[in-house]
Amino acid sequence: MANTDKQVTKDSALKKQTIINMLRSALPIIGLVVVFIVFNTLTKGNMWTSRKLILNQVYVVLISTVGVFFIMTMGGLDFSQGSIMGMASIVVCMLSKVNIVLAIVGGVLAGAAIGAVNGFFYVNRKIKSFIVTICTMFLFRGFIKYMASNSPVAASMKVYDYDTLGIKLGITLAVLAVSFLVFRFTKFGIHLKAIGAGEKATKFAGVRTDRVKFLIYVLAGAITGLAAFVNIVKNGSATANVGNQLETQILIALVLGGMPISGGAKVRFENIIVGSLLYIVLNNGLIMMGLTTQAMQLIQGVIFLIFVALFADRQSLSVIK
Amino acid sequence: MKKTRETAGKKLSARTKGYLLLLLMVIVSWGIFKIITPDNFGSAKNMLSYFEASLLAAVGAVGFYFVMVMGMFDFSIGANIMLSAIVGCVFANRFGLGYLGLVVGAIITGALVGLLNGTLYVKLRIPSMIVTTGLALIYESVANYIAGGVEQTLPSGLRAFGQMPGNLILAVIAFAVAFLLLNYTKIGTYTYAIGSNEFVAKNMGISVNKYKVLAFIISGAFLGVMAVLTISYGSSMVAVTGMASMSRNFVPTMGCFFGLAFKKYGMPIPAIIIGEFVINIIFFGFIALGAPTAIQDVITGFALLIIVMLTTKVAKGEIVK
Amino acid sequence: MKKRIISVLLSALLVLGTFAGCGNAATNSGESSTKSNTAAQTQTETKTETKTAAADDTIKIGVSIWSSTDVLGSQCKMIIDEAAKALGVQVQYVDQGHVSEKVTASVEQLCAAGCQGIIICNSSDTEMASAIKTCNDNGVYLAQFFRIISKDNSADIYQAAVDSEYYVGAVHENEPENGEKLVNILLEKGDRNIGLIGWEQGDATWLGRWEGYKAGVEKWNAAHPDDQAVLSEPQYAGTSSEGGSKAAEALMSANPDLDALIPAGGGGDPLQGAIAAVERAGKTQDIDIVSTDFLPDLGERLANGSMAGESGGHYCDPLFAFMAVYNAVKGNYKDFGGKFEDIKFPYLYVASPDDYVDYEKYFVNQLPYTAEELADMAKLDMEGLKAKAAALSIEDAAARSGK
Amino acid sequence: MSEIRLQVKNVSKSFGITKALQDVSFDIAKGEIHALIGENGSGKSTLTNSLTGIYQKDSGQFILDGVEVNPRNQVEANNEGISIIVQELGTLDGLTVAENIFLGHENKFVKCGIKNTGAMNRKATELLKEYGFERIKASDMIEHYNFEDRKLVEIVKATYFNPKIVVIDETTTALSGEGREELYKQMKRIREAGNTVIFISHDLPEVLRLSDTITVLRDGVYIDTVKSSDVDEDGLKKLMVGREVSGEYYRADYGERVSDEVVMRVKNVTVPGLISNVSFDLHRGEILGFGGLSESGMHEIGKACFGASFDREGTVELQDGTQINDIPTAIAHSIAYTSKDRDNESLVMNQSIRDNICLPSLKTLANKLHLLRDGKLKKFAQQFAATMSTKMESVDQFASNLSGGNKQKVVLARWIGKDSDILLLDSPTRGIDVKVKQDIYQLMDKMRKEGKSIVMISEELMELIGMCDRIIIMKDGEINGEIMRDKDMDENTLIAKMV
Repeated sequence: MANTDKQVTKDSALKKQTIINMLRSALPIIGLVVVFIVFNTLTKGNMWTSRKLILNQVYVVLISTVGVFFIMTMGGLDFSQGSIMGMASIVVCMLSKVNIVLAIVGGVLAGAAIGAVNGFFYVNRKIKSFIVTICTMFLFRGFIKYMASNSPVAASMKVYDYDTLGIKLGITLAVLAVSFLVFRFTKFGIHLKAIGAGEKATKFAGVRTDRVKFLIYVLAGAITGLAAFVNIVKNGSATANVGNQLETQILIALVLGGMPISGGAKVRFENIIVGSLLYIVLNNGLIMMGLTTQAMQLIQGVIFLIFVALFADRQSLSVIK
Repeated sequence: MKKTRETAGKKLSARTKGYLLLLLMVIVSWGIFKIITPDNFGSAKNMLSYFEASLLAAVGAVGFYFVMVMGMFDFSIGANIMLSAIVGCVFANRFGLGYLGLVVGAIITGALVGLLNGTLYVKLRIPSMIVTTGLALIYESVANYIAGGVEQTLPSGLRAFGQMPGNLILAVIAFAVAFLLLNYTKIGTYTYAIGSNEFVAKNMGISVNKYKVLAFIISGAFLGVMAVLTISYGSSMVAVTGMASMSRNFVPTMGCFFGLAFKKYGMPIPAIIIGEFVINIIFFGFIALGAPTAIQDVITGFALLIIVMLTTKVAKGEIVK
Repeated sequence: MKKRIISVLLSALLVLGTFAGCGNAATNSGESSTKSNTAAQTQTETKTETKTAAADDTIKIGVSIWSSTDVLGSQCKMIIDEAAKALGVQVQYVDQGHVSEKVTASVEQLCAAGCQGIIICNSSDTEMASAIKTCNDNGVYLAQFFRIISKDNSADIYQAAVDSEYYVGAVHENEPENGEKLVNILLEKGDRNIGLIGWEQGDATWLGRWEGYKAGVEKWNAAHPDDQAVLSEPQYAGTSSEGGSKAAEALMSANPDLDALIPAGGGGDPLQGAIAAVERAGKTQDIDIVSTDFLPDLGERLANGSMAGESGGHYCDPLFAFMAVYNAVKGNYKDFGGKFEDIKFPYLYVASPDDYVDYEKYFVNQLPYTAEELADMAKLDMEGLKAKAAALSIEDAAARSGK
Repeated sequence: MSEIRLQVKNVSKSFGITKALQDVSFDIAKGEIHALIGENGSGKSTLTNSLTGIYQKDSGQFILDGVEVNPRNQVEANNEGISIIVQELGTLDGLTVAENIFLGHENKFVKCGIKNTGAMNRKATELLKEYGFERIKASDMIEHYNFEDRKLVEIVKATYFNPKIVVIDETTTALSGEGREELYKQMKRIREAGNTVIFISHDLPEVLRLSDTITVLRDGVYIDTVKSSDVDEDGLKKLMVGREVSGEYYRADYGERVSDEVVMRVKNVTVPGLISNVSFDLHRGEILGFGGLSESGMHEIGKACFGASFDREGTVELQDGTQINDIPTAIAHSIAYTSKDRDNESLVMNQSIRDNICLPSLKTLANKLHLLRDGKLKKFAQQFAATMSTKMESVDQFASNLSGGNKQKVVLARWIGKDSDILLLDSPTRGIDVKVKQDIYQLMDKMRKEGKSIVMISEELMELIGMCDRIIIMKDGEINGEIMRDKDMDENTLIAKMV
């Protein structure tokens, strides 16, 4: 009866909703533009002139958001991102002393490995994804602290040579381009959305849902592993709390970008870009305004809630948890 | 009807089985460390202090359980504890209301935070996970404004709840209340009903939203009690910002996982209490071994994952998100 | 479908637009910041030429700190704000929680916010490499507080700092020495079983102190082979009081004849918790506690013996970094290329109630420097500043406020 | 005519496009068992659900003993003296038996906020004893009992406060002989007490045996109310189907030879607890029907052949010898399956019609580089949605916005698009109005002629008789007979094998 109930409301308001949905999908972008303009006027163009500095902060978040975006598209969650970033960073640092390429590969593999752990417990043991990832988050954070107990894990000085716009931007754009292509123009994307919208039916339509789910977690780990390289290139070492709370940043970024938390058909690839940019712009803007920490955080929270309230897609959720 | 008689027979022992399982866990975790480091671990006196330490989180977890059972989540636990503790402390100190101010202040604050979480979640119809993330930001900064960047210290005269028997009394009262609510009021029944199937519950004339908000309020109040215990135990509380309060989320959440895992044995609250106890036994055990703290995190996270894994049975074709 | 593509394009455009922007910004670095920041402008165009003095009210100095809201952090904020007020310059704080990526980001954020100078408390040397780079690119002066780039462990970064036109220097305590002093206080008191409570794994300051504790104990053991002292594995308490409490309890239960505790730091809360735990266990008399964070009720604690000694007063440390950067921006201090200004900051030690009375008088109830003194301090040259820092002590404060 | 208990006055209810009830009016007397019959989708459940507050009717009135009642949920209905035992599970996990029985009525046990669990359990135990269900313990968690016993608990829940009207909605099919007798006993008891039972069932003999009065609905329209003493099954059938079984509706031909070519060979397939040791062959161009009571396990056959059921034993083998053990293989070898549970297992509800149709065909739609073009997908979807003449605004619309019939059309469109040769159709016309039914029947006939093979699983005997070359009757998870297509076959022969 759930569906039929929904159906009644839906059908009556179908017309209106299609319009609302169109609007909603555009809202984040409008939001971004507005916020950007607002801050520029408030800071007398400061923000635009120092865009390079601002963008320098976006790469890591932007890259690692891609993986979580895939996970959330199929209705899962991942809170272990921060720890994945941490472990991968440590691996990158260690291997960077041997060879940079090896370091990159190592980071990616480390990330993928943790992703696989998540995937295993989630898919094979049927434990809720957020329970699994909260546990692994704690677990691997422990490892990180252990590794960095006596001193931060330093990378070889060579890595700084890679701290160039070209490389960071290159990697970011590459990741974005590839994932966009794959998500938008291959069956992969449609499968993910379908799983998010109705896993059982998707299974009955011949999609190997379990395999997909597992692989996505691995993929997300791998992507974050790559982001770890970009992170290390900039920071040169992994401390005990490297990547701390990355997961929250990602979550906030995606939600700001208009990502429906339950995933499904309504997700848009631009959620990633818009969200990450919005998040960074917001942070910098508030700092430029010269606010105190408390005030900044207060405003952040309020803006966040407002955005969510505006974008949240409530139709496709029969029950909101 | 032979089948049912069997099932009935099996279930008779369910509760006892649950207790046995928990007892086993205690004994095993105790035994292992007792064998390895007999001299400085696991004397009756030690065990008591381990248990005391576990009370804090247990109280919070017991309250949070109401929210978790309904399938919702709360990321503002840490922020709530922080805020409640500080308000309580301010009441007790600045306004010189003594114990009354401390306890009442903290609990009221906690409940209000819960109310805010619940109402926003229900009214905005946004997933609780998201709402609470946004609100956590706000609570942190509010707490900071109240504390004014100075640590709130509880004078030694007001620390009765930090040690035997005060903490035990308060905790036991809390547990009793939770037990009462869960087993001897409509609230408990409806909590499970909503957790089991919201639509059927609606049809039974349960005003789902009302009880969801109520669950958040209850959870909040219990976190308030936890705040009292926490600040009495540690004697001071600082209002951190930047989502740092999130680090307080994990331990109570762990307890809840225990509760959920043992729900089917019909004894969640004891499971939470003993679960937190076991976690602490392991923690102190490792210190007795002189193992670095980091490794303890690893073990705890891992142990938890295993326990959850063992207690969730893999139902074929079941959809888990 | 159509609108979807459009929106994708839209956002893509937006990104590319900005990227393109920074693309050319990259070619002549700092171009971005010049518009915003007249002071840095001349610098960036012709790097060697010393900059024209900037008017005080246009000066904006950024503070990248682990947290401007916890105990130590807010004290630092207090004194910096005081100085800023005295000199009439703006200050901008960014909390980075000692998370590497946030630390480096904070420098960028502050540059973007148009600061001409930045003082930073980083978490690991390597972050400074990126920080220095950013500052060079944007012509922003940079100084560390509570921290110094280790000359031997990270030589290349140290070199980068030396070469930088904009890296002013570092204000720092001699943490090993501090650690050693504290341990000695305990050893003198006859404590032999010392429990150690750290706050954050791998934190530079903590590592420094830890080194000191170990050194102290080793020296003692070398000197007294018949009367050995042991230092426990550190327990990490985070920065919360209950963390401290738990760690202390754990140490006590793990080692029944523990007779001393060192809650190394973490903003005061772990210390609070540790003391509470000791009181609970009723071991106030048996267990001596030393630490590097001051307590509101230290006086009575020293009296009742629950505290054996304290080192502190270091919340003034950022003040000197601030002064150095301020003068750099003003153009009073010049030619940092090939130099590394190393400002040593002394710890204040309080081991008796009487010491504390003065400390409370000059460091708790009031700030050690008055507005005028701060203004004067700003006029000192680098050597003068160093001297001033080195001179800071309870007596010094007493003397000054005496006159 | 004894005095009136309930008057149904011009009740209408529609779900989006489909009119589930159109202006239905009839009376129900006191102290009778009043059967409500009609094919699936005829509106029986919709009517009773509106009466008991599970749905809200759009218009019309229910007048109970002269007073209009308009409950907004079951509890309110109970207070009015109306209760229902629903088709699907109506008990909630995580609660004890007692809590389930008194859910929504706790107040009578609550004193100053405290719920007296002891008293509640005692009362529940009393009731259970009274009903003769001693083996069910009031204080047990409901999860610990099987479907059967949980139904019994529902009976107690629905009848203990002897309501004026008890609705029993297709509960019998779910129950074994013993449970069924139990239910009959209760129904009679209620009648004796001068109250009324509204009884919904597909099992016509059962209906005739038990009920005093029978009301027939068809496609949401009231047809007639008859005394069960005055009718026989054929009479009821006619009323239900509403027309002589005619060529235009089902397929016309008889005595056509089905080729001997076997396209799918099913050998000793067993799914624990559902079906045991089922074997059959499916021939080219054949429509093979499966009939039986809904719990007979026949619905699992489709899943089993599609590789969708868990721990299945035995083999499903195609002509070329491929074994079907998982869904992707099945689809790859052009097997199609439409589930009885359309909204969960066939359609991705919150997904566009386009994606729903394209989902299995993506591989073929992609180009050499495995890239997909929206235009291509859209064209594909539109094409096959059109061939099924699906009523919709555009293929970008969500499937959840469609009526039952059109949903089914989308599902079929998907498989036609995949050009499947073997179709496993589980209740293909469930809850679909006559017009669409006819389209589907014709489509099946067309496919059959094209040499495609169809397995049709249905609870509606008429359509089985009308469409199939061969009907296999399931009973208690086993094959209980096979009947060849024959002009003068009537459902009694089938029913005989079913019950």
